[in-house]
Amino acid sequence: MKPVFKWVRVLQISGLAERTYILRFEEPESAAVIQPGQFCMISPLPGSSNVFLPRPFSYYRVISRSVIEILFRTFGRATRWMANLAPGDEIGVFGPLGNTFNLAPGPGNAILVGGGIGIPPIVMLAERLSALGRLKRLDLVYGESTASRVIYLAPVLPASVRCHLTTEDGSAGQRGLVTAAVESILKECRDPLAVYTCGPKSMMGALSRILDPEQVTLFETSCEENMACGMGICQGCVIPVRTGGDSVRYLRCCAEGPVFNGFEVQWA
Amino acid sequence: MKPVFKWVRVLQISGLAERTYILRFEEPESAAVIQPGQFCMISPLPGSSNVFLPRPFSYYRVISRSVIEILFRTFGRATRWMANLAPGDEIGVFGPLGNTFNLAPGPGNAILVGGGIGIPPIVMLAERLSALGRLKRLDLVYGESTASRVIYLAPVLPASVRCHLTTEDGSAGQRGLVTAAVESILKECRDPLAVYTCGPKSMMGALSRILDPEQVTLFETSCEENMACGMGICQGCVIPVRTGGDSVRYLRCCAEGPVFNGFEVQWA
Amino acid sequence: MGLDLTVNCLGLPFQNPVLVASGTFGYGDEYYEVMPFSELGGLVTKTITAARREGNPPPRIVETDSGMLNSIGLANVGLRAFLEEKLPWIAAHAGQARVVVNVAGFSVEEFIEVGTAVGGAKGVDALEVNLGCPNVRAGYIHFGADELSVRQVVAGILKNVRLPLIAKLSPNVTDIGALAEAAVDAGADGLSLINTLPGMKIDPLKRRPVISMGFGGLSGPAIRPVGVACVYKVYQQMQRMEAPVPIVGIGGIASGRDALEYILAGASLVQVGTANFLHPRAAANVLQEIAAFCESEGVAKITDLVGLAHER
Amino acid sequence: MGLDLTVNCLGLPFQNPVLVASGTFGYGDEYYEVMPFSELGGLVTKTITAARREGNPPPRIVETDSGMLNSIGLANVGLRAFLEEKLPWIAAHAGQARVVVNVAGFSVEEFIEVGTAVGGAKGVDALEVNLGCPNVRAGYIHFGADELSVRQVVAGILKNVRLPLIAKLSPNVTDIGALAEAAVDAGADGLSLINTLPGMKIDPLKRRPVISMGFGGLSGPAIRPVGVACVYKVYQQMQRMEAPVPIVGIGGIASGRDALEYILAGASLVQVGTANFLHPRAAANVLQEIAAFCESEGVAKITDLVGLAHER
Ligand SMILES: Cc1cc2nc3c(=O)[nH]c(=O)nc-3n(C[C@H](O)[C@H](O)[C@H](O)COP(=O)(O)OP(=O)(O)OC[C@H]3O[C@@H](n4cnc5c(N)ncnc54)[C@H](O)[C@@H]3O)c2cc1C
Ligand SMILES: Cc1cc2nc3c(=O)[nH]c(=O)nc-3n(C[C@H](O)[C@H](O)[C@H](O)COP(=O)(O)OP(=O)(O)OC[C@H]3O[C@@H](n4cnc5c(N)ncnc54)[C@H](O)[C@@H]3O)c2cc1C
Ligand SMILES: Cc1cc2nc3c(=O)[nH]c(=O)nc-3n(C[C@H](O)[C@H](O)[C@H](O)COP(=O)(O)O)c2cc1C
Ligand SMILES: Cc1cc2nc3c(=O)[nH]c(=O)nc-3n(C[C@H](O)[C@H](O)[C@H](O)COP(=O)(O)O)c2cc1C
Ligand code: FES
Ligand code: FES
Repeated sequence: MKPVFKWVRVLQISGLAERTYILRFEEPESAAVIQPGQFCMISPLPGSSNVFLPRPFSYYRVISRSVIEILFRTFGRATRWMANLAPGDEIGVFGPLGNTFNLAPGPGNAILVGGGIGIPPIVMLAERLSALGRLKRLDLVYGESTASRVIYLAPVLPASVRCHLTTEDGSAGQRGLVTAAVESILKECRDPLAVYTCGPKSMMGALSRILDPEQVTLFETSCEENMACGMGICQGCVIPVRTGGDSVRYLRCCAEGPVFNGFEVQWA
Repeated sequence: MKPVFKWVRVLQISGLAERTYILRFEEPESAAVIQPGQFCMISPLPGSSNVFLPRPFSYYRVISRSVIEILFRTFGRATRWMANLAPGDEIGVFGPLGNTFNLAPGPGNAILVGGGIGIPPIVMLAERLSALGRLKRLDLVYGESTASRVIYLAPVLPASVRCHLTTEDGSAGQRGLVTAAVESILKECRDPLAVYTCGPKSMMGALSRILDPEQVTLFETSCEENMACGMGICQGCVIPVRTGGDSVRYLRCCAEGPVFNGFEVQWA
Repeated sequence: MGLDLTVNCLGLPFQNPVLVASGTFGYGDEYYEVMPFSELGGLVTKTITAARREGNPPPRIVETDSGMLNSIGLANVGLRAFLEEKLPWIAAHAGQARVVVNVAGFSVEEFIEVGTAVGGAKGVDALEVNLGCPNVRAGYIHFGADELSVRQVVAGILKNVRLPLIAKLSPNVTDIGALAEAAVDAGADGLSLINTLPGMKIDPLKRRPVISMGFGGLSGPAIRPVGVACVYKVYQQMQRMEAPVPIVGIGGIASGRDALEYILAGASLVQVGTANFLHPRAAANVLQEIAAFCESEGVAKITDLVGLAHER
Repeated sequence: MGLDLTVNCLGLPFQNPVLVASGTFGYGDEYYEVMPFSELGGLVTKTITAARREGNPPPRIVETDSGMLNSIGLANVGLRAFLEEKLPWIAAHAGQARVVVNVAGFSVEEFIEVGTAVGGAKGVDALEVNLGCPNVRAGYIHFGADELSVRQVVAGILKNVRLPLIAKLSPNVTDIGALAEAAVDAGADGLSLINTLPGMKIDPLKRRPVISMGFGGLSGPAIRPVGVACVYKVYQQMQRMEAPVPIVGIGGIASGRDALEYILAGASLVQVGTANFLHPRAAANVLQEIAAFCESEGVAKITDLVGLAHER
């Protein structure tokens, strides 16, 4: 489907955890086709804020034939504007954009790793992989810095998903970083593995270093970079990717991504 | 009273006529001291709009010990932002600012002339002059271009005020410009007269040409100019005023005004 | 009779005065499904250099107040790939829209090489020469700040090429008028103004500039007053010249009103840049708002408005 | 120990780094009840010229996106009235704040006359020389775009005056670095950057520029990236000079973060201009936000942050 720009009304906005909100709106055209990993650009009605550029957000859930949810955390101008939206307010939504996770990793196991506000596309992916039912085992590792930020995912995750929570300070789940949790799962499953992740660059970089390409045949990372156009025009959002040997190419996060082969991305 | 900057909550906002709204907020400190002709600067909460500079608005009414009303019409960015405010929204209010109308015109008659959205300070002045009760006769001429813009003033004007409505297209009240209505009142009252006015520059300039300084001993005009600081700092808002002979000085509308001697302002 | 939005300038017919600016619409293909540039006055393609350029490391862009900074580093497919892979597609999809190819180089010779090659290719209606990209040269000073280089580039390309040549100037000079004059003297058929202003944003938490290269080019509504002032000033100067050339107004255009500011200041055509990122159909909306304004104001021909803001 | 916000520069102690910019705080008196400048690092007064100036006809100001245009025309009370009526009041109310008097002229001689007279008056801590007002001279080109005039003005005043002299530069030049160098060579003790950018807004309905003089100076957050870039660039250049001088950062500062961008780029002091119009206590808020940032980031001395955004 070609992306569509629409002014839509906010159906609901609700706080979920510290600085973390769900935004719900209706957009049947995209709802019918959205794939895990894809994102949309959200923008304010002209004049209704001082946000200038649209901002990218992964789709979190499609909860009916027409209703879409975004999960976001406040950082700066745009996300604070979003947190102050009220039902009935209009927002611009441009999507669906970007590529998607590989949904056919082959039979075997998959580990899904969501760090902080990288969790939304991971949840949609978990739903989809579980529905496809081809995997032997599906682990989801979700890491936050502290308990107050933790989003309670149980209601939205399929029962077949084995969920592991880590917090850096140990205030909820296992204490430590997601990498430790991933390592212990890796020890249990010696089968061919797919690892999918979305989160801070430092986390995804650390994962790329602990994963063994022999064991992990598919390592997909959903990347972030500042965006303007969201569809490949401005060349603003590039990610350095090693393509064969040492040569680095800049691939557009919005067009060739946001999902890249995590072994090829230059993390440093 | 020195002007105060406050963030206040909108109590009520309601449409009154075509593109014309009343904005009500609570600000006890100024409510206690506001004089007719004074104004305040209204500004958005940072980030809540793309309005940059605050905008000047005359006080329209003080409806209790703490509640103030502004009457405004939409023209551009700021007034459109204001029209979209809802009860509970915060706005910045800086006031009271500026000088006031002369409330002791001496015994005799007074004509108050409000053109279009120049009406707010005229209404407050009518209330005050009528309450002071020193005048023999008080006429208020209110002109609009067409009926759909006319604000129904009867409920807010004291009974002693003789009200004359004109519209340019004759769709309400007398057909024509306020100047014609003023001329016919001038013919009836040969006593010493005070004339107060607020409205478009062209209207106030036309009045200055039909009024006879012999007959009209006080001619006060509330002027408008683009403003930034609202209190005499930026020198942005000057009005050309003839001070003795032909020499023109630029007086700050926000500091020496907004009320100026209408015979001295250089209208052309 | 309806409103006449056509503009004849640079020796070319434009179906309407709204183009999309270089670097903000790629090669016209990515947006085509959402916003076919064939509806517009024209497409100005991303700057082409002789060799393919990977561009600068990220972050390359960041939002500022009513604007953005970019330091893309002239990433582009390079002359050969452009001519072979991009241009044929563009030409086939242009319809009545004009195809303007923006070229640059890192030496006078490269400018001439690229300009000459593009100028000889089929499907190109005009060249726009990017004299003012502030990203590439060390620090601030850019290629187009020097009258001599401007003359050499413009005259050098025109020796080999018959197409109309538009010199795109940057505002980061003491006297844009002098550079405009140099370009016109050297034979430029039109002037595009403005390119971005040099700017920087610093992240206080990281204590470092946000953009990897430090400096970036500032664009968007924030700079519109600067662009309108440049067009007004250069238009004034054109009136004093023997053979004035048309001006293309660029900088912060996001609405019909914004475009009209430029037209009234003296621009015959306008380009929509950064606003394309806010809304994929921004340029079409600008066009529609221009038409609505003309209709409500009783303007019969858009060209009647060009330069009207000057003292008469 | 608490946070140290003091800055020693220009040979003067500043209680904190936040000043208010020339032309945006009058002579300090009108706002005093609402915002006593004695809380701040200093007050820079509205530009003073030899004779009283009535200034330009209205409209003089208009809003733009994230900014405003002004063409006040250097309206001021004139040298004599300033010294007799304004300065004594300012001096009496300054407390620990520094009094910086901004001077200008329409010839090198007038600059020297005003600078000398102000420099000899009691209660003045420093002079700021306004080399870049784009409103007054015909068209774009302003006094401070010419290295020779900059040298003559700075050296001429310093021949007669012992106070620290800050040269205030405008960004409307091809190379602000060259002008900064000229000013420092001629003896300037500090550099203020930036003044406004030349801009214009046109009213499509009236088909005329909004500002009576046509052009105006663009200020506010819209130009902050340009100001930060200028400070960064000139700071870099200072590091290459034998005797670098401190920089005062100006342009679009409306929050503590904005001020920190300038400080990290290399400014020792900052000035808040247009933001004073948005909120009368804007400058005090900026100061408070700087302090809050330093506290949450564990910065002990504000001066530790100066220039930190440069490659190390
Ligand atoms: C493809 C893609 C998908 C995304 N999906 C989501 C999503 O589903 N939910 C979501 O909340 N965000 C998501 N983001 C990130 C989101 O776009 C940014 O958080 C947002 O643009 C921040 O805008 P702002 O104006 O609030 O903050 P800014 O003013 O732009 O940034 C303020 C500060 O916060 C930092 N910052 C901004 N975003 C982040 C972040 N995500 N993590 C850490 N630091 C950050 C910036 O570096 C800066 O220092 C996604 C980004 C991309 C590229
Ligand atoms: C002392 C003073 C008191 C004022 N009191 C009131 C008041 O009580 N109620 C009120 O509604 N307004 C009042 N105004 C005018 C009000 O400040 C402006 O209408 C407002 O600033 C417009 O802002 P904007 O962003 O909506 O329009 P802008 O974008 O600033 O202007 C849009 C267009 O409308 C025109 N325009 C703006 N205002 C007016 C106007 N008042 N009349 C005709 N054309 C105009 C402009 O010239 C421009 O062409 C007062 C002004 C002053 C100086
Ligand atoms: C992301 C981006 C990339 C740009 N790339 C180019 C370019 O390759 N060549 C060029 O001449 N101008 C380039 N520009 C400048 C624009 O064409 C335009 O001159 C400038 O952005 C001002 O217009 P605007 O404010 O409408 O964006 C670029 C601008 C942006 C924002
Ligand atoms: C209304 C107004 C008047 C100004 N007057 C002067 C002046 O007299 N002398 C001067 O050197 N700068 C003057 N300036 C420029 C400011 O001091 C400052 O350099 C510029 O506005 C950029 O800072 P800002 O974006 O914080 O306003 C004026 C600016 C404004 C907005
Ligand atoms: S955001 Fe423009 S190319 Fe990716
Ligand atoms: S608005 Fe600033 S002096 Fe009047």
